Amino acid sequence: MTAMKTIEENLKKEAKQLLESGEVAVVIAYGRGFDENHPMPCAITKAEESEGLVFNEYCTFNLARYLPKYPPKTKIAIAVKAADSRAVVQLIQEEKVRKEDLVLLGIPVTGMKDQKTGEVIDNRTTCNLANPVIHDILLGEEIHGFKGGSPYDVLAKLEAMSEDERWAFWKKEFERCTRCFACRKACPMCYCDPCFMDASRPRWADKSPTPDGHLMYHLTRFYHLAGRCVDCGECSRACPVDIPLYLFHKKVAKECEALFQQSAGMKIEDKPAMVNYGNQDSDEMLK
Amino acid sequence: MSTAVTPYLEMAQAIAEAGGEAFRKCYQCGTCTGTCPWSPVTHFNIRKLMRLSQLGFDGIEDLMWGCSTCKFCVDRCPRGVEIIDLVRAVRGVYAGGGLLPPPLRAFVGSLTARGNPWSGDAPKRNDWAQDKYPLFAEGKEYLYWTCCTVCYDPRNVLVAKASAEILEKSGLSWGLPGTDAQCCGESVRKVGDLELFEKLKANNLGIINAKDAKKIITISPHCLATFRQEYGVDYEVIHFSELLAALIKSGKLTPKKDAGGVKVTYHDPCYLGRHSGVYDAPRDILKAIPGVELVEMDRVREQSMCCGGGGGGLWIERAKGERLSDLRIEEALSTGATVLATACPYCIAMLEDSVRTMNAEDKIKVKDVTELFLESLDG
Amino acid sequence: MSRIGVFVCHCGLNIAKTVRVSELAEFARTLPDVVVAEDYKFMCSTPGQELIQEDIKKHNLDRVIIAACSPLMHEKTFRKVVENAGLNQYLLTIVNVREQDSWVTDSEEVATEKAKALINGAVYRARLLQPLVSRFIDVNPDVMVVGGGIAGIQAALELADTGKKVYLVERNSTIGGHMAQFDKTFPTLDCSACILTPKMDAVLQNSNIELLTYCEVEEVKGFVGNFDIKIRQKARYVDHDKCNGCLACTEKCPGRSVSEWDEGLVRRKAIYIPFPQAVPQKPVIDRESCTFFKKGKCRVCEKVCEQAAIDFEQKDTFLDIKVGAIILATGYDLMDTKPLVQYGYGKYPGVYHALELERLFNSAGPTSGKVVMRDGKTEPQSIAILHCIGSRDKNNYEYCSRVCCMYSLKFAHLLKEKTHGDVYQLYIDIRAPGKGYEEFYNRLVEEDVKFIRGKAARVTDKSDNPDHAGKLIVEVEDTLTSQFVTIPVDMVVLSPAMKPRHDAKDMARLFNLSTDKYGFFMERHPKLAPLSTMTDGVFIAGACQSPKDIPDSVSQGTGAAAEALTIVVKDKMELEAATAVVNPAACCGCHNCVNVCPFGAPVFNYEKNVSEINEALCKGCGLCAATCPASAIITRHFTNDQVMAEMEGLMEF
Amino acid sequence: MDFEPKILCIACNWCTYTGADLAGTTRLKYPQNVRTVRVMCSSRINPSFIIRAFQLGADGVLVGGCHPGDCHYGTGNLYARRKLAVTKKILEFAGMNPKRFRVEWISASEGAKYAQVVEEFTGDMKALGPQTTFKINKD
Repeated sequence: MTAMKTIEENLKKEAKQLLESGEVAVVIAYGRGFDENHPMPCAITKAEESEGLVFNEYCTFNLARYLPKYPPKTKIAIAVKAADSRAVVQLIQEEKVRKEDLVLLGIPVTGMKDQKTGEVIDNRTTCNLANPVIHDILLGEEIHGFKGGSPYDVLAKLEAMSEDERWAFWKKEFERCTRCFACRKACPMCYCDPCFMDASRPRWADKSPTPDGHLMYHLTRFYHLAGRCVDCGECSRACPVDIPLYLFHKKVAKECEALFQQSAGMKIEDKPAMVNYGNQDSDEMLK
Repeated sequence: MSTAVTPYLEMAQAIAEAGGEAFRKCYQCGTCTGTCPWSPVTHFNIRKLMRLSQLGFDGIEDLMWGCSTCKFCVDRCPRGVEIIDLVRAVRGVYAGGGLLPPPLRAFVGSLTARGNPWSGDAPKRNDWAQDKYPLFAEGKEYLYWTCCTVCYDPRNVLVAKASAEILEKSGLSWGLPGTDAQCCGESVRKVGDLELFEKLKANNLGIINAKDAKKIITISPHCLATFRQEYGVDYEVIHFSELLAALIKSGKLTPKKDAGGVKVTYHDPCYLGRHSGVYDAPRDILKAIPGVELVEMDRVREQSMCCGGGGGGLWIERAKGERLSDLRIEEALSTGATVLATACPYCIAMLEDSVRTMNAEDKIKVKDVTELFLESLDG
Repeated sequence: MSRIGVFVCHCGLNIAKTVRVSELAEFARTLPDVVVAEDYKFMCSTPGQELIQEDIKKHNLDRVIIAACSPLMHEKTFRKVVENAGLNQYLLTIVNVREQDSWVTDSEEVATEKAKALINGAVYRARLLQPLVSRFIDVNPDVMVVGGGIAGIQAALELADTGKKVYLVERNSTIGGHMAQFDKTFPTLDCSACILTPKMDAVLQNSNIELLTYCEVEEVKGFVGNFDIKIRQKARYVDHDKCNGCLACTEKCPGRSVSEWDEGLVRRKAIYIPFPQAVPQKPVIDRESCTFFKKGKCRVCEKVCEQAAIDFEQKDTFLDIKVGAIILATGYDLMDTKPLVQYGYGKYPGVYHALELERLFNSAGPTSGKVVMRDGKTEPQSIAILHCIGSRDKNNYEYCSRVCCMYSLKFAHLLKEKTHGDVYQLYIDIRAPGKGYEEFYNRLVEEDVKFIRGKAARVTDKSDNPDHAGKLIVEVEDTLTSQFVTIPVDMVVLSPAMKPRHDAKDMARLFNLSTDKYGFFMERHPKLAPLSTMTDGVFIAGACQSPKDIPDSVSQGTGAAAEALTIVVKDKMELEAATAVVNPAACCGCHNCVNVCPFGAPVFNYEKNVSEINEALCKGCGLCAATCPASAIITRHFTNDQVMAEMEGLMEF
Repeated sequence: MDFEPKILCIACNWCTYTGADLAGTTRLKYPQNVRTVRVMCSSRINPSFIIRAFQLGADGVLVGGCHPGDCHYGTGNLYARRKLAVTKKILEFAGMNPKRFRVEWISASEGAKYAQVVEEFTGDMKALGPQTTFKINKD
């Protein structure tokens, strides 16, 4: 794996060049936060700002979530790790951005650390890929031989439970929810504004943080991310009360892959699975 | 006395339950009978058999042994009826009542007692090999599944020898099954004795699994089709001709000796062609032999004519004029060929027999493609 | 606060026998917002209707609930009732207490309790209902007919006769279609040309018809009442405005190509009209066979044309038209029988397909109507006609092609008339279910045609029998005697399957139609809407829907004209009121609705970055609303609120 | 007293609702635990409806639509099939017994099938007992 420092240098160099040449109007990457261990997402528009860019093991944020916020056709360069790149691919499938407007600065990397805990992120909570699935420029060498195991192994315990046990598990987890919405804010695929949960008509659930409302919010959100979740794990890391949302997202992703033979954010040519149907679809899936 | 008949629906139901339910789809257009190679020479009428079965009428017994399961009618049937399944079913239903014709009794008896249809002693199964060839053992790549016919039938033993010799020269890692190998059961299945078939299958699968064979070569297309379609396990089965064609293509074996401008015509065995979809490999072998001119008969490939040996036909004696193999020899002769090549032990037995009874030994020779190939390799 | 009236129908004893109707009305009165509840013997009767209307006025009701039979039965009736009382018809809710309650249980207790739950659900739903107003759009009065065969010609003429403007688009250089290739028509043996050419001419003469030959539809936009069509006029290299149809050019032209019209039996010139009665009577140049286009020299046609109509520089041009309705009558292709090697078509010259024989019969055909073999002189002494070639056949086309039996009988008759040969029919079943068809079959039986019941298995030129030398041998089982038969003949005629046009799928995509599993256009309903499609305003006629004979194609052409007229006869068209609408403030721009809509109603507005629904195309299914993650789409009359409120009401009891 | 489950059926207008009417017209008898909401197409069903139905206390939810390929709107139920399949997986993983959610294609001519499905489903729900997983406790 290329050293983080080298990646950072390459990032600065490429950003500068892209902005200088006018190829892009914005570079979305990471900048300094309040200290070394807390870098922040950062967007720069001037070549000279590129010196302020940062890349280290704490640069976990999935930057793809900022892409839909720019006006259509803005030329953007964006730094993407593996899951970030999947999010970009998914956004392209959903026509939120166009590939031709983007320059993807691919970062092959493993061993990122959680800003909250300072520990290496358990790769069972993420999609467990090392290389971006798509890139225009690579900021480090592709990683070969990285073995992560199946991203879904972590589900085994929950899957083995009885329904009642699972309900007890989730009930306890969801009870802690404060409806702070950090999960949807961190999510690169949650770009609805307003979110269904904020709507007054229809009112899907209580606005006050009741358990029934939590259930409606989370289950519906899991559904909305079906076939779209790129398994970056941002929601769970963002959650202030540590609800393991990634487990549910992973389960839905696993089922979608089995049902529709398609993984989220892997191929630009794919049509999002939930707005599609296939000749191989059968009633078996309803069993 | 009334000549009226009444539908015997219990019989129709019994046939359906024995696996012949496909007859319900039949709309009696006659394509099958029109296509059937037996139609010009016998009174066997497959459509009528289907009709009688639909309503359980009398007369099924008189018709049911006529079919040689060549599959021509199945491929042509506009309703997609699996006609061979019906034939199998009626034979199963009736033969269960002890109605086997006498020649088939000997064949089934031998299969029951000795595990091969040729009344051969099981321990002598590999005698033809004279200990020259290896037995299969775990770790070897190919298990060469010799058909009972090439092991016991004197004419076909030559094919066994030729094919084994080719394998030796190919340098492949291969071996023969032991003398516990038995008939694949194809014919007895078509004769309707499913119980015996399952017994043979269990025995053979036991051998294959015990030795952990992953790639099997068959010399008989009947074994090929049965292993592929009826044994239902996940090992690779190929016909000898497919292997040989591949060896030639990859340059592992190169025929050198010139055959001297001999005209050869090729007869597609039903179980290699229509049943298994292999048409080109044997032709590729023939074309690779220097000095062989391949001339085609009128009815070849998908339209090929049956030799009459399938579905138990090999053991049924037929009167002169009722033998498909005679017609086939005539057709071969009309091409001017002096060699009739084929790739199936049953076809060889049937065609060789016709050449003898037609006194045509001077005009045409029946050979397996492996024999022809080996001759060119020996040069 | 709503003011709800609940009306419980006894339906004689149909409901009242199992549901305690007065108890139900009593119950309804206890529900919040219900100001009146009544029960009556027959709500759908005049007194019943008056009772509802009086209560609406008396109690100033703003919602009406009627507990009666299924809404599929009388919703329309009751909508009129409330509308006539001054209430918007969408403020009515029907509660199904008959088909899904009183009729499906014997227990009074159970039926009454269920009815209460259903009424409670309806009250919850009714509170949230919104008045909906149907909107009207202008309708373009013109119609486009695609395909100038007999079905299309018929449709165009019928429409033109009502005074409507019709664009008749045909991709060949002449109209007429397959029917123009035939000599006689079954069962009457009318001369095909004699009945068709006057119609073709009428098309040309009718000032309401704009005939667009050598044209193809390139693009279809818009929706029922307002289609925008782009049409490609393929280059003819002859200026038809100048050309006077003298055809001097066609005489001198040295270029040759096989005549498509004569099924390849003869050759035609490079500048040509397909057949003498072609409409229009003006030639086109076939680029592929034109000497000038191939070799850069020639231009003989140009030299002989006194009108200076030849224009080698001509390019494809495009034409934009607007129409209110579309009729597709694009016809069929005949199956290629070459792959059926057992019949030897293409291998033995003596094997013909049906359209080839049609041309041999035709006095304007390659042999001037003489039935002779391909050598141009030998008359066949024996002919076998083989039915069901590729039809009723799982290996090819499973369906019955429907016309082959009859035209094969016609062939037999004409062969008897024009040759001295023996004629055999090899058939599975003779299907003669039309008017006069069975009689025609009987006539043919008496004309000494040999019928053999069995499907031909094989045609060969090999036989042991020296008497059969030079003949084609047809092998077949005569299933009636169970005998295998070989028939030596000179000529074999195949009656192949009629199949969808090779480009039917492209056409379907162009017009947003679905196709059946074979590729024929799908009708909206096989019995009740055979000429309509799932796309409003697009109708189908003739063999593009399924194999058809001339009488059926003509009937469908007329029918489709009437269908199209129901749209273009009106200046304005009412749109479905219960459509979906996007709340632009909530739209997240995910394109889901655009991706899923079967009707193409949602369109993404890239300027505003939101979806918009074209209500003229929306059918109100609600798929988009359920697919919208932001709940930005409102399916009127089935809003999220309304559905969930009803659920809540139902689950309370 | 025997437990009488509450079953919510969401039926498409063109097939299943019409099929349910046919069951009535032919006077078939089946358990009346089912309360039906009519929507125009099974594709109208928002997965949140299902969650909501369980929160409202439904012991079982039955969705009925046209057979795939026969959708009145062409392809609606093909999307619905995917939606509802994923919904079912989500319910199951959240701890809802998947038997409580059933999707059936019932055509307008299948009155008998409608009656049979309702009978079967009602029996299943009786056996499972009351649904307390998602049900909102109003007290």
